[in-house]
Amino acid sequence: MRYIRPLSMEDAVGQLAGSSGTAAILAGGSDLLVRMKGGFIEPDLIVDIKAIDGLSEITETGDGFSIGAAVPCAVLGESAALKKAWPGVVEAAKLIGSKQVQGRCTITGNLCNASPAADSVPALVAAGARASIVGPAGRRTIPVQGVPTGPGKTSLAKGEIIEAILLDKRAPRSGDAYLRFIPRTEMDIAVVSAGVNLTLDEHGVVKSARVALGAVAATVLLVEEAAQVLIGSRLDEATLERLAKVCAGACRPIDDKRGTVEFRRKVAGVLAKRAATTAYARAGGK
Amino acid sequence: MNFDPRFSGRKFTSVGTRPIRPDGVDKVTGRARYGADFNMAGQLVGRILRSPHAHARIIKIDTSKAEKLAGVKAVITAADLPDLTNGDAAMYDVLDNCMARTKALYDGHAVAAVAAIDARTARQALKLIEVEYELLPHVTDVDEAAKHKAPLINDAIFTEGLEEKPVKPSNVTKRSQFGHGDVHQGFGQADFIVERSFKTEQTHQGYIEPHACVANFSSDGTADLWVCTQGHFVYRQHCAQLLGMEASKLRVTSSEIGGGFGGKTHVWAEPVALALSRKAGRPVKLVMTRDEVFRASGPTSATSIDVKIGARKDGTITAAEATLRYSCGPYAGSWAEIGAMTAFACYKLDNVKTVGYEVLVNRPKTAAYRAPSAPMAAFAVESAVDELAKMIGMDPVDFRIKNAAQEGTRSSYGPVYGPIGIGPTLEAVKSHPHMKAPLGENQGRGMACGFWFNFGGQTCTDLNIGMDGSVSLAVGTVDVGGSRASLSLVAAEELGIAYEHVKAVVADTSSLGYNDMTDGSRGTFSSSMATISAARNAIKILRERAAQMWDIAVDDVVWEMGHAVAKGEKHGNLGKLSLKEIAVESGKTGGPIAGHSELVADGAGVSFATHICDIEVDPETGATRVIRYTVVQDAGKAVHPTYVEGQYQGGAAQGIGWALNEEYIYGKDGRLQNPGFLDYRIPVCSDLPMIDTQILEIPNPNHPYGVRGVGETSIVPPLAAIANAVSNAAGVRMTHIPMSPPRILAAIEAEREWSK
Amino acid sequence: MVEVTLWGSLGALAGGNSKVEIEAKDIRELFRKLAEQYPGLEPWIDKGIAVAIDGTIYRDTWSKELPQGAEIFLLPRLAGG
Amino acid sequence: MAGVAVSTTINGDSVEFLCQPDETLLDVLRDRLGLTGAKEGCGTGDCGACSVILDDRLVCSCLVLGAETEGRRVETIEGMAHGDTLHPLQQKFLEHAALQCGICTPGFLIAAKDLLAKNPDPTEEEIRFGLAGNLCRCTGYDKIVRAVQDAAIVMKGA
Repeated sequence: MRYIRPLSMEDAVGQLAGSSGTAAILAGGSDLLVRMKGGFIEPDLIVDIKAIDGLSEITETGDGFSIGAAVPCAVLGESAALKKAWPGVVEAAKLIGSKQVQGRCTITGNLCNASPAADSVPALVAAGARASIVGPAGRRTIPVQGVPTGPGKTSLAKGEIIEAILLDKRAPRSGDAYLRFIPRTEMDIAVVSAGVNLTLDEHGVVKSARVALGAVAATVLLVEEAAQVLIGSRLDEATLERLAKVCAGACRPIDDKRGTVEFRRKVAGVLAKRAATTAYARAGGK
Repeated sequence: MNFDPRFSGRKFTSVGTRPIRPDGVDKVTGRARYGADFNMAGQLVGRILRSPHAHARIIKIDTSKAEKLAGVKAVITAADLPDLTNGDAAMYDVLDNCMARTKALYDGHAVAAVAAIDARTARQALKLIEVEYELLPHVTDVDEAAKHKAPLINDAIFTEGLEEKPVKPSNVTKRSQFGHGDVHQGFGQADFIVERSFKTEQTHQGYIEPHACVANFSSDGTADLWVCTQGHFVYRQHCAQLLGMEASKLRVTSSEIGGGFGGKTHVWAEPVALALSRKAGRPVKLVMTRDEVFRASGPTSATSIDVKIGARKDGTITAAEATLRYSCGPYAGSWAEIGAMTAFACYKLDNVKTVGYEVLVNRPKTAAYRAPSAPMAAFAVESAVDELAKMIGMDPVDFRIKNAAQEGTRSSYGPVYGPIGIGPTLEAVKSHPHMKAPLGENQGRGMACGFWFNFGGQTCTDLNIGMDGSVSLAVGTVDVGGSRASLSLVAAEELGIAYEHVKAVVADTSSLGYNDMTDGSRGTFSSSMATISAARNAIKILRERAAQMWDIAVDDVVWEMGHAVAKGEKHGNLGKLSLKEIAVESGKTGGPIAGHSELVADGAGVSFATHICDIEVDPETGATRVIRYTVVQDAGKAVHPTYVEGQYQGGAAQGIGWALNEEYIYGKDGRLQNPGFLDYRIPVCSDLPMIDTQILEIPNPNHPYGVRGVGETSIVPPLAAIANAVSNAAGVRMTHIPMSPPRILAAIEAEREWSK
Repeated sequence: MVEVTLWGSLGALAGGNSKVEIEAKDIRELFRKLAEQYPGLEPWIDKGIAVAIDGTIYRDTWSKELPQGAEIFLLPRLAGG
Repeated sequence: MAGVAVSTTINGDSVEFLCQPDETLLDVLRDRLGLTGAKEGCGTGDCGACSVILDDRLVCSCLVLGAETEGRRVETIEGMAHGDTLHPLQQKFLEHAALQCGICTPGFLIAAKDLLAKNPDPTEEEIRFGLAGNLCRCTGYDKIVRAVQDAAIVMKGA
């Protein structure tokens, strides 16, 4: 087993691409070290990407935000500009783990861990976030929902590293929100979750919408039909009820130690309703 | 025994104050040494291989590859431990649980162990051990296991306690029955009857410190064991017996203990560590992982309980009956028996009958968990009591007050009560501001009572007075939550000196006589009795020395407020001699001054508590929030009130976790699905409100200071109190613990469907 | 002569009697005579039985005297947490 | 497997150690450096008993590799008191009996120190959520929260 800390993306990609055996990327380590402890993974190479230039920064550009792959979630909460533009994404990121984990975990890691219950992913999917990927074949950018392909599986090729998560510049009258259900007040994995991202027109009518659900299928679900329910509405009671129904219907959940099929369906609808209400208010809707 | 343990009604100087504990600074600076904080030169790392199967015959274990791995110093299986097949059945079970002999009986059951130079090598070695299993059908549910067709876990077990010896073996190991009167007749007199069935899931004590020990077996046949335990003397006896050695050759030192709550009253890996050390000829450190703690230490029982209670219109209970099925893991236990004894202990009943069934299941061996078995029985009974009160149209507190047991009542488990605290706790609750506080939307209030026996038992202490007048107190009951402070207060009180001059330590097994474990809420009760006795013995010597110093008759010397005082007119000019003044001269007046005590602390007074809680339920998700919580409990006499409050609060918090979220979840494959703190959800700081406490002091007549045990009772009422609150908030009776959000939401939805 | 009450399960082993009369002055003698008169009880006594005398529970004190007219109750020995 | 040589600062002192690439900071502290104040309650970041501060961020040392601490600053419970003067939090934990068994105490103290450094005047709710990553099974948290509240008052006055 080797531990390396490359200083450049090129070096990191080269080391990963050239490695034999199992290689693991280490940023926050809050998933990797747990899997190592449990004996689920015994990497031959650990590539610590935190020393790579620029990966530990949030940059605001004319197009929006670029969140480096090694930025701990706690730092997202400390960025006033990001919090103002994408409060739903930030609140989702801030829900991952404890204060202790917040200082380490990253949204990129959360995405690449490919858990159907990952907290930040529904919010990122709802936000239309993209992943900037660097690999032996160069750089490519894909929507974040293209990264996880199933529990614990991603579309990343050997040698590929996500360098940053990209969020668009915010259109006026936009708001997003994320809610999850956990049995305790902290420290749990989402039993079911919902992210909603809305933009309103001048009259407070929903112009565009994205609704994503977590922990109700093998990957996070982007529910197009739910977005259609919201578009053109002012989120009246009937719309919200329809939203809940559509979301409950879109779920393909399982029974497990965290919840039942019936519970997840029902609560997915409730959370979508509540998240939509918050997002609407954040967008300035009344 | 000259010692008079009767309550004397004295006025206290030290007892009842709240000084800082003697082990405090070490614990806030990280210097205190717990089970895993001790190391020895040349120490090896021990690791245990565990069965992934719920029930399997062990056909063959091949350890040869592991033994050949460089760095492996010892590999053991059950073959390296004594065969107790034809010996003491109870000890056979203890050993079989430490290392499976013929069958793996649960997911996590130990089958082999290694000692190696480091953790990595030990882990690799475990992978090289080949175990051939023959899989057997398993059963993990208590009700399923009790059925006739269930897979048999031990075909040599025939139900005990039946009138006729059964012809077929069964997973039901024992039937026990308690009660008096005629319940059939009693129900005939009832105007209202509530009859319900309840279930509770298995929970774990959840101590934050995993089991840890360092074993050092010497080639001369002696051994040392450093271990986190609630009872090092008991561990010594068990380990010595299981390894075939004399108890006095094994010295056990109890480390600081990072929580036990009953879970550290049984040996788990310690005999294995000793056996590894013996085989390797080097010290072995064995620390369980959290996963191992959940899978292979001792959680509490899962239960299934039927309750029937009847009452007249005026609110008098006429009959009460319960059938209680408790899982005990794969080995016989007495858990349902305790449940059956405690179930109706709070009430004055003319007609009562409880029947308990112990049920084997393919889960880890059940161990004690804080007032073991009582919380589940209380959940069922107190839920039914609440429902009955509602049916009659009486306030739940008034209904309980009307039926509460009192001095002279025949308890449901048999004996007649002396002075007890159930009535006073209920009266205190009735007048508590919490009961009158307004409730918000979707909020409900619940209350419930609880009972626990409390134990005494074998106890031994040494009290040594140094030549500077300071006092060392050596006790043999492990300090799990501040008892060294309490016992120092007691020594100071009895001697009449300041708390600061007493230092209490927990002595190892070679330095003090045998002590029972710190269990059954006995630590402070028993050791304070022994400390008082030891102090009185020391005072006798102090008086003799003072008499010598004054050259008068010892009968003329009395002990008052930390001083020897000469009584009688002819000694009028002698003044007083302080403990320190006598101690300084002790070298010349006969040598060291000490008081010793060995006794059986009998007469532990029973304990009662009543809890109130407010819960908010989200009707759309089943989420719960604990809004307010109040504990009222009788302490007899609170020696160190802050630590008494701590026991009340801690027990309540554990009960809240049990009531709402904690449970062992098994898959169809018989494997534990949630062996970690992520999905075994104990309450976190943000889950709880402040937990208010009210200490009542109804003196125990059988203790010089009136002390009763306080540690356990606080976990008994919460399950029921919360169930009553949730039921009031959600408008539907909850009968399955934990009341996790999916269960609450399902109950609410079912109620909505039903009322359509 | 003292009257001793047995708990439910124990009564079955003492010929179905829930109360038995025993001539005993202390706990030790009580156990000895119980075992003599009701051999079915012996294994239970060996495993450990507690004796409640007028409501106070004794576990290990053989020498404890049984006062005339006292209420004597046998109980199982318990585990605690 | 080659060992990794690491130079780091622990409680203000320069420390050098050799560790395995997969060895956690917690194991390094406990097994190599003899700093056993941080405890392993779970090894998976769920209990907080191993909390330390790494470059001003509260972390679980079981979720940090020893190798990662190269050139960084680690603060552990062993560095919390100044000589024989306890930190106000330590003093208040003693006065309020905010510990029973004490196994979680080092983690709580470190987490509370980090909390008060970032928020000197927290509400009860902020304290409760701020300490949610630290499990205590003995106290029900009541006295812990009160000790932190009291320490915050003392520290503001200082």
